[in-house]
Amino acid sequence: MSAASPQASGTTGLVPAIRSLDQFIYGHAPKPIACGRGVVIGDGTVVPELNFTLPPLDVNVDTWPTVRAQYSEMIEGVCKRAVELEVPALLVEFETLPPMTVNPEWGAEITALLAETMARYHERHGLRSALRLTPNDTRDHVRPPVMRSGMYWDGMVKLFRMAGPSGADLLAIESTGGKEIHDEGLMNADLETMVYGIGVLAPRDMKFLWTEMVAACRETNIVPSGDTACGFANTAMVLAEQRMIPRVLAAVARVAAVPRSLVAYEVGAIGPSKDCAYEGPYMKAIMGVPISMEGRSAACAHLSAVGNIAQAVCDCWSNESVQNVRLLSANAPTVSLEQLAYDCRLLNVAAKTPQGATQMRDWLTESDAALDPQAYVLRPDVVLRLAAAIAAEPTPYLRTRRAVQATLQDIADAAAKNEVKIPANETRWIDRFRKVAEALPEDEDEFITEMRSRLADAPYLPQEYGLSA
Amino acid sequence: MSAASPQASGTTGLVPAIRSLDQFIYGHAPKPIACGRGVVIGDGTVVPELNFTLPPLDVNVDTWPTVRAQYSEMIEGVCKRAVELEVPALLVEFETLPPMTVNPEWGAEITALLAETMARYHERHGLRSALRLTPNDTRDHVRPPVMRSGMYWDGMVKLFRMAGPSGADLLAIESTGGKEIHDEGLMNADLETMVYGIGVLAPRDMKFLWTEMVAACRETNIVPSGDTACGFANTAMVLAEQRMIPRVLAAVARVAAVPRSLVAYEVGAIGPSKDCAYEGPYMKAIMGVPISMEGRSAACAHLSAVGNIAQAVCDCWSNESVQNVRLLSANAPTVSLEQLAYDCRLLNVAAKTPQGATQMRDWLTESDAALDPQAYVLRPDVVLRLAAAIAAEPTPYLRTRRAVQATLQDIADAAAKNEVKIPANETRWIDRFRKVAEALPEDEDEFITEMRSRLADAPYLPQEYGLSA
Amino acid sequence: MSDLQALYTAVLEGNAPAAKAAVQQALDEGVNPEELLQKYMIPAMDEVGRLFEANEYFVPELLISARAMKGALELIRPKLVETGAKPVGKVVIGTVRGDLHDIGKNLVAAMLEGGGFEVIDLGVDVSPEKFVETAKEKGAEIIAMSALLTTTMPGMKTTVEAVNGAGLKGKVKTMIGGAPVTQRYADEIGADGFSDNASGAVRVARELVAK
Amino acid sequence: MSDLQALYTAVLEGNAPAAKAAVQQALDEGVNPEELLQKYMIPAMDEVGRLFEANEYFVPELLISARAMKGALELIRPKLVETGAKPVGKVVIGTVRGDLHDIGKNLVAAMLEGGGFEVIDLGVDVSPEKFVETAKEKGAEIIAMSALLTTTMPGMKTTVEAVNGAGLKGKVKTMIGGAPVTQRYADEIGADGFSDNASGAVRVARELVAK
Ligand SMILES: [Zn+2]
Ligand SMILES: [Zn+2]
Ligand SMILES: [Zn+2]
Repeated sequence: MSAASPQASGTTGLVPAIRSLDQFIYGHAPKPIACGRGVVIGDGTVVPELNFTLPPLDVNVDTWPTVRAQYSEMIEGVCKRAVELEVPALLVEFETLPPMTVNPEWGAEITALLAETMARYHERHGLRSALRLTPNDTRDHVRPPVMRSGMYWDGMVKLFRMAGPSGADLLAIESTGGKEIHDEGLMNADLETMVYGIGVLAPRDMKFLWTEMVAACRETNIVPSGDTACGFANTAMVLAEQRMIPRVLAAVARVAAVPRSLVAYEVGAIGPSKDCAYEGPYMKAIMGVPISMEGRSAACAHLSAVGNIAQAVCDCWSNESVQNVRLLSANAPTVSLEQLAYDCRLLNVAAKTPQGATQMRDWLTESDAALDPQAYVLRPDVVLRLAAAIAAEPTPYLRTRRAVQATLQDIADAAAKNEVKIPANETRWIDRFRKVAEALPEDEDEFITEMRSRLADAPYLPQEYGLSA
Repeated sequence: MSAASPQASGTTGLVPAIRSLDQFIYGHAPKPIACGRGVVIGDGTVVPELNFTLPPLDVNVDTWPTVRAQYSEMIEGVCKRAVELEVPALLVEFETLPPMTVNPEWGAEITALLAETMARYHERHGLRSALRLTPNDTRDHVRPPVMRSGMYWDGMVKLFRMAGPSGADLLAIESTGGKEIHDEGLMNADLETMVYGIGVLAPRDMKFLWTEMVAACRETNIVPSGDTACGFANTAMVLAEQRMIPRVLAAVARVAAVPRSLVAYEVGAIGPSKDCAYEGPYMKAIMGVPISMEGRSAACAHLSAVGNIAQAVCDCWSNESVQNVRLLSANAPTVSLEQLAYDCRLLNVAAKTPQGATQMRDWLTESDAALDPQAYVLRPDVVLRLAAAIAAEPTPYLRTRRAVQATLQDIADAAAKNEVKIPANETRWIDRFRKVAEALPEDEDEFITEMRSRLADAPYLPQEYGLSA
Repeated sequence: MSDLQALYTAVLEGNAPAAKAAVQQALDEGVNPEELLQKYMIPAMDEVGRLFEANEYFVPELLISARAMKGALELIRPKLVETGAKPVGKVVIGTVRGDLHDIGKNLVAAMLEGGGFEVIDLGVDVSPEKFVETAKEKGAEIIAMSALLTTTMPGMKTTVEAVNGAGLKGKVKTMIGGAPVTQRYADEIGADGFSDNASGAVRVARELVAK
Repeated sequence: MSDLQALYTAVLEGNAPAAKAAVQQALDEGVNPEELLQKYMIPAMDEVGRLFEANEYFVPELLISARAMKGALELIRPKLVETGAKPVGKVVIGTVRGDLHDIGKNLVAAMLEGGGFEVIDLGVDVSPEKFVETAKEKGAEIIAMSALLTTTMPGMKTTVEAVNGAGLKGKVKTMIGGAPVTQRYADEIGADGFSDNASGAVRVARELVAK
């Protein structure tokens, strides 16, 4: 074992929290979370999670009053409509823009503005709500990225600690450690390089980063929620959607992200997972945490092949992100809130009986599962099967290796049984990938040595991941 | 009887085409329609209907190339994504902008551009599609509106006849005859004036207008589809949403629009009804025509209180309208298409069994029905009950009178049984409205005489509705 | 002695005959018309606005109060002129070019009349030139514009420019409203006032006249 | 006599060693390097582009072909210079200020290299000044800019303005791309070229150089 191996759970496998399909439904998680002003997540009711961002606008001292006015307009519009539509509760995510993490005071100021408005709507109209703050991971603003020191890291750490005092109820991040290598792997459909990025580097960074975040949350009494492999698997999803890489590779990238994203929960995060972490169902199955998901009503942010199936076992339902542009009816964030509210109503009505929830889940699943391998790997029964295989392994690297191998095997079997459609131009790729996957060494040190030599010129700093310089 | 009384079905009532709740489900209409390139509507599959419009942009000779480029970008984006998402069929609605009806050659040119693109996607990618052309009703560009002659009417008639030869498969309109009076009634919550606008004037105009439209469609071999009381009942819906008028009044305005919209089908239109005609379920119940509806995925165009229930018995599912603005993922029309495609997938998957369709319909219904009287009057069982009462009357005026009386009675009863929530500030209005409704005379001529004297100074021309000058 | 509280109530409840009768009686008894206006009628309309904004009144109730107010004002106005009191102000109102929506505009017009303004309603589809000419001709202090379409909003900008181009900047104030219009848009095009509802529009108009 | 069809196939299939070997043999046998380039290598890359646009090839296949092409070009380029043939062109490329996305930019850079261009890659977060200075210094014909965020797109406009401000209008052409970028935006800011995909970008760059 490498001295720098990051797993928190020691060297043994995990027993998944959910093992039966009957218990794998939306709205219910084994470990519900209470947060904010009367919000409970994962205890029977799916809650809308609304995210918004600025329209094209430079963020600087001169534009700051406009920036504040924009956020104020957005949160007012969203809270007002949430009251009118009588949502059971509202989760708002504020993802900072880079200048707001580099200058954490700015991020804190907008956090406070949002929290105050939400508190006012709670007081006056009884709107239950919680605010999730998601600072950017700005560490790749220098290239190669510097992960554990420097002004970018310092800004992030400062904002982690300011989150609670500013009014945030939950802390999250879309962390990027290992992405610089994974990107190279994706573009070249080079599975080995991808595994090195997401199975070796990323988990080491996750352990470092999330240990810090969990400590900050405990000190300030807020919820350490979750992370997302957005920079990895969603990059793959978007490239596949643009037909730049095979969909099969994007499906593999998704499941390969599971061990990396698990690390946050192993070191103390408790959920809900981030909306754009489509690996969420695996987190829910393995760790029992509630999850946030996004799909058809996040089309404003991503086109996707998993518009309905993404909803099958969600606990929060999100629009991912939308800019404050004017649509015919209202500003786009208000429009998103309305769509999410109706989506959640439908799920919650159906879930008045347990059979209703499984029926709705199965329809959401059947809608997409057979049309795309990325949808297939979100099929609840497939998730449970692959999650069990992944969790059985003791370390993030071995879990990633297993994820890649098992996913390719499962997709190949499903394709043979016509359970999932693989585009004609992709079939040749499955065999190529399987050969590479089967050849991944069992010994992590051996793999690291091999990859460090292969990637000697690659734009990353091994020491920033706790490897020798 | 007034000599100008417009009903086509003579002086007797109609027998509703759907009388049992079991037969009142989405995707299935008693009289399906085949149109365009392989599209069938109302025969078991719900089809997305996509509508788009220009971003803020003057339409004139100078901007014409930009206008064309915009429509070209929109239709390409939509068709491409429709192929990728494997929609069963695609209905596209092109609603002209006023200059394109005043200069019908312009409307025809864009129609041709859209039709050519859709034909290309059908040929190359097998995309089934049909194009619905909706010329504007421009007759109120002069005030008071001139309904039966003049340059605006001439432009409309010309475009009706150019629709088919330009490539449209269906013709529709959002006609406005009687709106000028109904608006006055709405703002003053004056039910008598509203009934005069929608129950006396509007049906006369519908008969005149739709006789012309049906003739144009028959000559050019395209489908005379349907109309919408948008200018009446959706104006009411928006005013209610902004808390300017009571929701109860908006609910009454909706049902009061039924007899007026029925006229189109009585003189030969065959559906699908227009998306924004939320009176559609009544058309389906009474005439058996397929209907297009819009709800949560039309939030880009209207906020509404009927986001899910609007879908309960739809045959096409629409986004109403969206401008070609850029969102984070793609242009807004492409985003709408994606949302509609996933919505339809879910409905169609659930409808693989008849029990599935009724189960889904009932969940969509339960989601909204009790929260707002406007949602309540779309409850399928309520629709069947009120539709039967309305259809039993022999003339549009008597149907409107009955619609108003029966709706108020039904809402009052439902409120008493806690089946629908009436806001505290509205309860006093129900009694006021009921008194007015009960006092409406049975004799139409008597009502006309009374209203003409009351509205002697109102901005409308009685002779434009076939009444004496 | 007349019961002036009855005047307040009559306006609040939109009882036009009662409001007129109360005013007439008070004037006959020699009550200062300025006092009637400032102490009873305007406070009543303010209360109507408050009830509307608190979602207790609906627009129809706003309108009948505005009509009661307008009727009463017609009796008072000549007396105010006699006493040399400054009239509240003149507003030219319309929906901008290319836009045919009039509900919102009509409502604001009615509320402004109820608020004591003299209102010249140009209807719908009004060109920038028409707005400016009329304002000049009638000596209006305010041009109020409505638009319901994002496509026609630019007509507001053109009208503001036309006001400035005619050398009326500062003399004739511009105010805008309508579904797609925002305070940000008002700032952007240099309009002097904005309101997203009809009773707010009266407040804005008063502020603009006071400036 | 060398089998030049093998050169075409080697580039098409992304077999770099085979491509190099084929070029070397042909050069040794005295085949005109211009002919190698125009009749075999560029047509092979064109076919790669076609296969990509027809959804048969994916980006990884584009990239290995571009690498095979690049390797082969390195052998040819000195000979081309000797014969006085005009080089294809120089491109300065980067992601605009404030934007840290590099996948798309890297892909275009690789394809341009595969297309025979000399590419100077400035990385991400590149200021307008940096683009212009480098283009001047290196004598580049094209500045190629990428942006993935609507918030950073204005950097493209600023850079186009900086090019014009430096008196380089028409001498240094600008081209843009990235998820939120459209032909309409290119027209609006006066950029000379636009492509929504990497193989199209090579075509655009060729056209700009030919102008
Ligand atoms: Zn993300
Ligand atoms: Zn409409
Ligand atoms: Zn419409």
